Formats: sequence, structure tokens, C-alpha cells
Amino acid sequence: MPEASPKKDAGNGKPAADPRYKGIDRVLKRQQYKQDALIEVLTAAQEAFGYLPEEVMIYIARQLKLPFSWVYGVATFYHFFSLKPQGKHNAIVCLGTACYVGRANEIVDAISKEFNVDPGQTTPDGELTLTTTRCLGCCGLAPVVVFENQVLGKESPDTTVDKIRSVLSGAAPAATGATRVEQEEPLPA
Amino acid sequence: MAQSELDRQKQFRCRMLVCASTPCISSGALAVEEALKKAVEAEGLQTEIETVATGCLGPCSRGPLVTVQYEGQPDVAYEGVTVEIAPFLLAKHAKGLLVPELDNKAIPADWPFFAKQKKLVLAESGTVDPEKLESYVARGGYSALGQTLREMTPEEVCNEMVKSGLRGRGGAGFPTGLKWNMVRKAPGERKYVVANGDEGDPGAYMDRTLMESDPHRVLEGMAIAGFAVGADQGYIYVRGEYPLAAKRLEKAIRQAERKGLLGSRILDSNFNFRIDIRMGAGAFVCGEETALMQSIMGRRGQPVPRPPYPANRGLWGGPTLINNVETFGNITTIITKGATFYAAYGTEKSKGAKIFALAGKVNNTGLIEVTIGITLREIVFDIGGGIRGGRPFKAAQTGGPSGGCIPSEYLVTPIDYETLQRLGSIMGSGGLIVMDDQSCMPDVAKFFMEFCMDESCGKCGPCRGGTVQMHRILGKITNGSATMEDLSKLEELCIMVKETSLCGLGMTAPNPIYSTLRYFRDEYEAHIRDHHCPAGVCQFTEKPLRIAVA
Amino acid sequence: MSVVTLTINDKLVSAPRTATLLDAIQDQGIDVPTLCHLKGLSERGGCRLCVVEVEGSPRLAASCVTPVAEGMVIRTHTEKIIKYRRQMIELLLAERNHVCAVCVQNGNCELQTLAAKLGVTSVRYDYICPDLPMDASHERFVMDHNRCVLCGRCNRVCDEVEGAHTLDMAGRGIHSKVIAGMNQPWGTSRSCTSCGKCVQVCPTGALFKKGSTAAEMKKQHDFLLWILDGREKKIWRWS
Amino acid sequence: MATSTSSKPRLATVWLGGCAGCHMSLLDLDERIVDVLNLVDLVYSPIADIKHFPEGVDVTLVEGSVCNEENLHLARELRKKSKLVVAFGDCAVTGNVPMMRNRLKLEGIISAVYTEPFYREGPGPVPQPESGAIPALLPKVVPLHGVIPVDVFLPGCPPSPDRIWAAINAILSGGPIELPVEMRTFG
Repeated sequence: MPEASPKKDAGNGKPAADPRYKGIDRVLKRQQYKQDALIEVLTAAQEAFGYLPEEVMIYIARQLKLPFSWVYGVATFYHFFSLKPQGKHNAIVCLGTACYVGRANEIVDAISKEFNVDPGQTTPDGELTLTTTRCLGCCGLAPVVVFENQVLGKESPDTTVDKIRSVLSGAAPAATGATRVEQEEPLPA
Repeated sequence: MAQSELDRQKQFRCRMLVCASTPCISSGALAVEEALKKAVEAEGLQTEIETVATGCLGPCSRGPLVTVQYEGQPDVAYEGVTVEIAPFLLAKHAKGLLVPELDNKAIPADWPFFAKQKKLVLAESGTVDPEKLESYVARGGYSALGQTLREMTPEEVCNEMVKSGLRGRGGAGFPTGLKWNMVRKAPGERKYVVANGDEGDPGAYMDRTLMESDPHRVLEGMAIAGFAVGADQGYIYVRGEYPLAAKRLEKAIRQAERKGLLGSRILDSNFNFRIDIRMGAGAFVCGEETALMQSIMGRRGQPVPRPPYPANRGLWGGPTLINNVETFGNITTIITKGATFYAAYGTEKSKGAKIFALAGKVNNTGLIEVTIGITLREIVFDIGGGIRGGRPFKAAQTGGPSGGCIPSEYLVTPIDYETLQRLGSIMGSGGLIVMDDQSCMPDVAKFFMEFCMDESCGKCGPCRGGTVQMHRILGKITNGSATMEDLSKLEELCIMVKETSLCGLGMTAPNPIYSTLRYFRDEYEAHIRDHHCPAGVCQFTEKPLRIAVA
Repeated sequence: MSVVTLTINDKLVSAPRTATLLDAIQDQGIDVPTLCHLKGLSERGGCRLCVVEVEGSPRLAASCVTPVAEGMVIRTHTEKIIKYRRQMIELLLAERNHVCAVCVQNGNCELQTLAAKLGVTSVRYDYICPDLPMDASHERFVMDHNRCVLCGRCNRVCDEVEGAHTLDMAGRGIHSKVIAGMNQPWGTSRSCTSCGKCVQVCPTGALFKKGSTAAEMKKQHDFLLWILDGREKKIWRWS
Repeated sequence: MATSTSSKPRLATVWLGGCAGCHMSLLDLDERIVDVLNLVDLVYSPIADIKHFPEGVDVTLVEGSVCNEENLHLARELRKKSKLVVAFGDCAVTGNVPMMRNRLKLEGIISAVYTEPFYREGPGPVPQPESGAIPALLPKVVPLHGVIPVDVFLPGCPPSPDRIWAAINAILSGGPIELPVEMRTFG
């Protein structure tokens, strides 16, 4: 819950020189401040900040001239947007049908137990966020886990926990056949 | 342009096609490509051998896949290529050496996985470079668009679609030609074309593969649709989980615009058509067309009641044509080869071929395209190579959370829209998950219901509350605390939610329960009465709180 | 005004072409239960209580959002529909904490009345009993999420009539929730004009005036048509 | 009363997790209570000192929701021994006020009542269910039909004497128990 301070309604909420606002401004400009670009703008904000801090949503609402509750409503409707900071590392376990049939939920339980973190939550030290997702479209490799932006296929509870543990303990990620998933390139302005 | 690209390709004696779609990439395809390139350079064969990152080849579980096209030799596809053995490909094909390590990696040409398929939409996906317009054009790309603009009227295009018998590939199977005609005839100043790439069904990834493997085909199909219905703006709505698809589409759009294949005055005609990408942000319900339009307009993706239908009043009040990405993938084939050619495939009421994502407990998983009307047996046992570990086939789940399970007695039924519906499932977007005797049906139903519960938008009461209650009851059945009364409550809820929900999500959410109850009722009863899970999945940790009727 | 004829419960009736099915049904004095519908606000079609059977259609139609059409044959109270409506009310009662006995709206609540009318004497489904907060930060009103049925009337009146759009819906599915501003305490929202329209249109005890105790809150929404007629038809003029 | 051998219907009333308001309302029938007692044999009730729930009861009115092991036990027993079970009042019908604890964690509820500073002047140390001093709480409070089949629902908090009168009359006359709309509202 945001605190009960009316002052956040005032001002435009943009710190004078936070470079992370640049990405948002670029999308705003490219979309010509059209209100229907809200999701695109929120996506840019999520990328820049890793989550959607309240003041960023207020900034976006003001720029697009949308009511606050509208922006908040959209931001909470879509699962991609997070209103809480994410952990330094993110383990995403696919719970699509093929992975489920391959007992991916046991992987979730194992991570959950090993690192004491519930799905959708971040460890108190901010190291690891455990998320589940519905099908990454890699069903041929089920069960699938995405960790450190690598798609890991044909996982088991033990192998996944081992990999996460080795990364969290500072060791280099275990060499697997996996390669980095290509990241979306920033679109030109 | 097509000619120059063909000439350029001819310079090479050999092309090495590395499948670079997401599953193969996660199996290490990019490293293999790199290794191949290095090996070619080391041998100084850059001018003779070309390495190309292509779209999807199909058998995803066997990746990384590499196809070698060598002048004067039949094409050979290799599975499970690693960085270590990649250079051997060169040794074998360029130098003619015997490489025993490769022999068991070569996929035989008559492998049923390929032989039983009919690739219409995915025809080029394993050979074109998705990031190069030239590669697509060399294969005859954009000739269909040119042909329409030069030789056809919008009405003729729509009628060609009617004649082809193509039906929407998003799930419901609405006749495409009919829809196009509706939008064409709808009055409105600005019309829109939307490609629905919000493929949310868990276990389905044909749209992603198509967008990643052959993006230009989708764009061309959309442009033809735009011409046919009189729209000048298209949106392609890509699921948020698919960054690679979005990246390749974005690149493809820019390439096409630069060459005058999209944008203003396309191919020097009077036709203008722009395509913009809209990214989804994680909401299954946005696959529903009215919700999808809300999302494109930047709002909460909640469905709105129909009528008015999008064909009359869609985006910003304008008539809007919404088709699935795969539907758009069929358009160019129909235009270039003719509606009659296309209609020759398939069954009486369902024409053409359909892409399925074959997954689950079969030996060969991956993406397949088969003519509609093929039997489940052929898919599972011929293409899929049978059940893993030789276990018995129990059921195939089609249509994802909106679909149902088909038991073994229907293995011989030809698959088309109508039969699937009659069996209590749907074609859906084409996810096909095979289950063996170790899959527990109430547990599977619970899985899908949990999905629907999480994805319910919350607007209408029956879906919002109904999915939660159905999930609870299934939870009780699988933990041992249900009574037979719960089973009848569950059935009642299924029917009510199906009949009264606002949109397709709610209307189809009960399908997985409904169909498993229909074929595997004894399994539900064994759970409730005997606390016995035939598949050995469920742990019965609770007891019913309520005592049975005296 | 052009008119269509249709059959409602075996009776041939006529209705303006622009009417919804619900208009036509209510014109006949037939009582179809509604919850998210409120005359004067845009239609949401969300509660689904007003579904009717349309002959020849495989689907039930929510009458509030279905336009009338020539020759339509409608049934409003078949056994099946009545059963569905009961189930829907049960689902609503189960999904939040509707404790009528201690509710400000006891005795004047639309949900409570509907339940009794439809013969819902018990809820067969598990009560979900979510842990939901109450927001009493507003100087005049209270928002109690425990009583909310997510009909969205408050959102619509705030947007369409008051023009403030302070309230909107956040989250999705069973976790949907009416919010003020950035999900901030209602009293801290600067866009809220404290007009109280949302409170008056709320069908249950989810929005109420501060200081009211059990069974004390009564609501009226006559003002809606008063304001809208005045605005659109310019009926009220003083000069 | 309990030993009567007359052929009058045998009535029981039971008090589970509730405030006894429904029983108060029953007593509020005023002079009609005499009529009722003329029509039935009252064989078990919190207002009569009978230790065990008897066999062969025709009608049982059950007030209150099922909150603890004892409630659960009694509910199951009365169901076995009664022909017709009436959920008597909102707590039995809907869970009502007792159910409001379901949103809280079970641990801590008892200690909150007995020892937390706010209530410190209350009863004293926390009694342990294991000691048998108090019955163990169920994880969740449930309405009566959550644990046994219920034949008649008589809502109201409490049901007004008129409602009770109408219901009892209908039950005793053996007719269908269909209360008018205004008599079947919750709350």
C-alpha cells in the first residue's frame, strides 16, 4: 500500500536527472503521447526500472493525461508488470501443459523449499525471485526453466536447484548447452 | 530482387541451415552456428559454403538441428548437433570423409515425422532466413501481394478465400472468407486488420514459430487482407513471452517498408498499408478478440459483450478484421497456388493443413503440419513415434485450457473442427499433448482450471467465481476430501459457467473437466470413493468434512 | 421511431429499434434480476443475472447488452435460467465476506434482496473468506471490499457522470478490486470530489456513509436520471 | 419431557457456535411457545438440562456454525439421530459472524483472546486443547451444511419469531417448507 500522503498527486514525480526516464520518454515521443500506447510505455518503464515504482506510474499518467486509477488498473491487469522490485536473479519455471505433465511443479516446490521463497516472491535478501509462467513455447524440451535469461530444457528439481545454488553462491553458471536468449533490441526512436 | 538473391545463393555449393527458433536456440543452436562458421572460415570455404540461421524445422526435442544442402546431393538433416561435432559436417559433406559420429545423427529422409506431414504454411520455414527479406523473396515471397494488387479486386480476393474453404486457425474455425467479406462490406471510414499472435494456450507455439521462422509470410498475408477489406492499418499483437518473434517481425516490417512492400503506395499501386506491432503483457484473455482490441487500445484486457462484432465496430469504432497469425500464414499459398489447389487438402468442411504442437509423452515432440482429417493415431504413433517408454496411450489433450481430452477409442477418428467438437474438445490453436497411463485426469483438469482461474479477467461473475469454485472442488477430489455430492456440484457449475459467461474464456473453461468427466468418470469416482489414484499422481492427505446423506 | 416486434414469454410485444432486450422485458413489467445494470450508466454486461433464452441461438443472451431484433423469441424465466441465476448469486455470496447481519446495508441491499427473491437459502460452495481491508480514510465515506460484488457501478458513475475517474478496477479475476487513484487511501486522492455518487449507486454495503451502523444505510439513485436528463435533454432550465 | 411416550413429534434444539440469539428469538414466540410445546415433545435443548442427544428425534433446530471439534461431533451425531435437520439462523446457514475468523490464521486466535494485552484482564492463561479444557478449533469455521446434510434452511440473524413460527408450523403440518420472500433474507 502506498502511504497516505497527498503530496504524490502534486508535481510530475520525475526526479531532475534520473537517466532511467529516458527510455520512457523515448517511447512516449515515438508513440506521440497517444493514450492507447499506455501498455508500450509501461513496458518501457518496467524494462528501465525492473518494476513499476509508484512515482513512475504517476509520471506516465501525467504524460499521457490519464487518470491515476486507469494507469494503476492497467498495470495490475497484466502479469508482466510488477509493482515490487524483483530479485537480482530470476528463476522462471514454466508451468505449461507439457511441463506440468513433466512434473514441473516439483521443480517449483524444490526451489521454493531450498531457497525459502514462495512462487511470485523474492527472497528477503533480494537475491532470488521465483516466478512461474504459462508456457514459454518450448514444450519439446519440457520441463523448462528460465534462469539468468537462459532457457534450460529437460530440467529436474535437483539440476535446477544446483544451478541456482551455484550462481547464488557466486560461482559461474554451470556450463550447459544453453545459450543466452536474444534480448529484445531497443527499438529506434 | 528475387533473381539477384537466387544468383547469390547459386555461388555456394553448399548451404548449412541451422534451425534458430527458440527451442533449438535453448539447446545451443547459436553456438553450433558459430562453430560451423568458424570451421568454414578455417577451411577457407567462405565463398563456397554458406551458413544460414533459419526458422523452425519441427522436431524440437531433437535440436539443435542442422540441414545440409549440398549441390548434387539430397538434403540431409542432422539432429542433436553439438559444437564438438559441428565441424564433422564439413568434413563429411565438403571433403567426403567418412564420419561415423554423424551417421546416427542423420535423420533418414523417409522418417515418418517428416513423411506424414503436409507443409503448406511452414513450407519455407526451415529454409528461409527469417531475418532477410531477400531470402523470402527468392522463394517467391511477396509475389502473391503483387498478384493481388495488379490482377485482383478486393471482392475477388475475398471470394478466393471463400472458395478455398479456409477457416480461422485461432480455434473456433469461423470461415475466413465470410469474415473478410463482412469487414469488406461493413461501412466505416477507417478499417483495421489485426493479426492475433497472443498465443496463450499452454502447450501451443505454432504462432510463435511462424512469426519467428517466416515473419514476412504473416506480413504479406496481412497486407493482402488489408487490400481485400479496405484497411490501411494493421496491428500484429505478439504475446509478451515472445521477444524473439517481436524482434524478427519488427525487422521484417522495416525491411518490407524500405522496399516498398509495406507502407504507402505499395508496389507503386494506390494501396497503403502500415503494420505496427503491439506487445501483449501477460494476459491469456487477450487472445479473445474483444479483449485483444481493448489491449491494443491500451486498456485493461477485459472482453466487451458482442454484438457489436469487431467486423462492424472494432478498434476505435472502425470495422476490424481479426485473424490468427496462422490464418494469415495460409493466405499467400491460396493466392499463388489458387483456391482449388488449397481446397484439395483437408476434409469436406475443413480445408487445408493445420499446424499442431505435439508434446507430452510421445517420442518425437515438436511442431508438425498435417492435412486436416488425419487421424490421431497417425499423429501419435507415426509422426510422434509412439508413446515414450512403450507405455499405453491414455488420452490426447487438444485445444489447451479451452479444449478437452480424447481417449484411445477415438484414435481412428479423423481430426477436424466438427469431430473434435463432437468429442467434447476443440481444435483450438493446435496444442496437442499426449498423455500416458501416468497422467491423472482429475489432476490434469485441475491444472487447466487453475490456469483459467488465474487468467479470468474478473469482469463477469460466473467465470470469476465459477473457476475458483471448480478449482476448489477439483482440489478436494485430488486430496481426498471430496464427496460424490461435490462431483455433481462440479458438473452443475461446468454447465452454468459454460452457458452464462461473457466471453470465450469462461464459455470454454469447463471443457477440460467436462471432457475428462465424460471419458474418465470412473477415475474421478475412484478418487472420491476409494481414495485411489489410478495414475499414482494424487496424494490423499485429507478426509471429507461432510458426512454423506443418511 | 421505428419499432420491432418480438415475442417475450409467448407474448407478442413491440419495442423501439434502439432498445435493449432488457428495456423491452422491463416494459412488460417482467422482473428480471440485474446487478451491474443501472439506468443512466453505460452497460457492463458483467453480472450475467439478466441472461435470457433466445430461440434459435445456442447461447444465452445477457439482456442488458443485447439489442432487440425483429422476430426474436425470448424466454426470461425458464427453469434452467432460474437455476443459473441462483448459482450466480451463490458464487457472489461465496467469493467475499457478505455478513449481512453486521452490514450497514442490511435490509436495503440489492444482493440480499436478489438472493431472497431467487430463493437462495444457502450457499453450497465453499466460502472463500478472503482477507480484505476496509478503507475508512475518506472523511465522509467508507469503502469495504468485503461487501463488493465488482459490478463496477461506482467506476462508471465516477467516470461517466461525475467525470473524475477517481475509481477504477485493479487486478484481475478473483483478485479484482476497486481502487481510488494509485491504489492509495481514498481520502488522499485529489481527484475525488467527495460527491458521493459512487456510494449512492453501490448495490451493497461496499460503499457507505461514515457513521452509519448496521442496517442504517439506504441508497437512492434517482439523481442519476435527474442529472443526465438535465444535461442531455436540457430539461431543467432556470434563467 | 424427554421421557414422554406420547406420539407427538420429538423436537430437539441444538446450540453450536453462535450467540444464542436464535434461541432467544425462539423464546420470543411469547405465548405461541406454549402452542409449540403442546404440539411437540422437546427432547433436547440448551434450555433443558439433558446430557446426551437422544435417539429418534423428528426435528432438530440447529443454531450456530461449526467451529470446533465438539460442534463437529455433535452435528454428526444429531444428523444420525434426527429425521429432519433445520439450519436455524444465519450462523448455521451461512457461517455468519463466527466465520469472520476464517480470514485469520488459526494459530494465535486463542492466545489473542486469552492473553494479548488488550484482553489481559480476561479469562487468564491459554487453555490447551490437549488438556481437554476446551475443544480444538477447526481450521475453518463452516456452516452446518458444510459438515452434514441439512433439510431446511431458516435464515435470519436471528430469524424473527414470526419466521420461526411460520417454519415450525409448516414443518409440523408436514407441508412443503416454502417461506415467503421477505422471510428468507439473510441477516
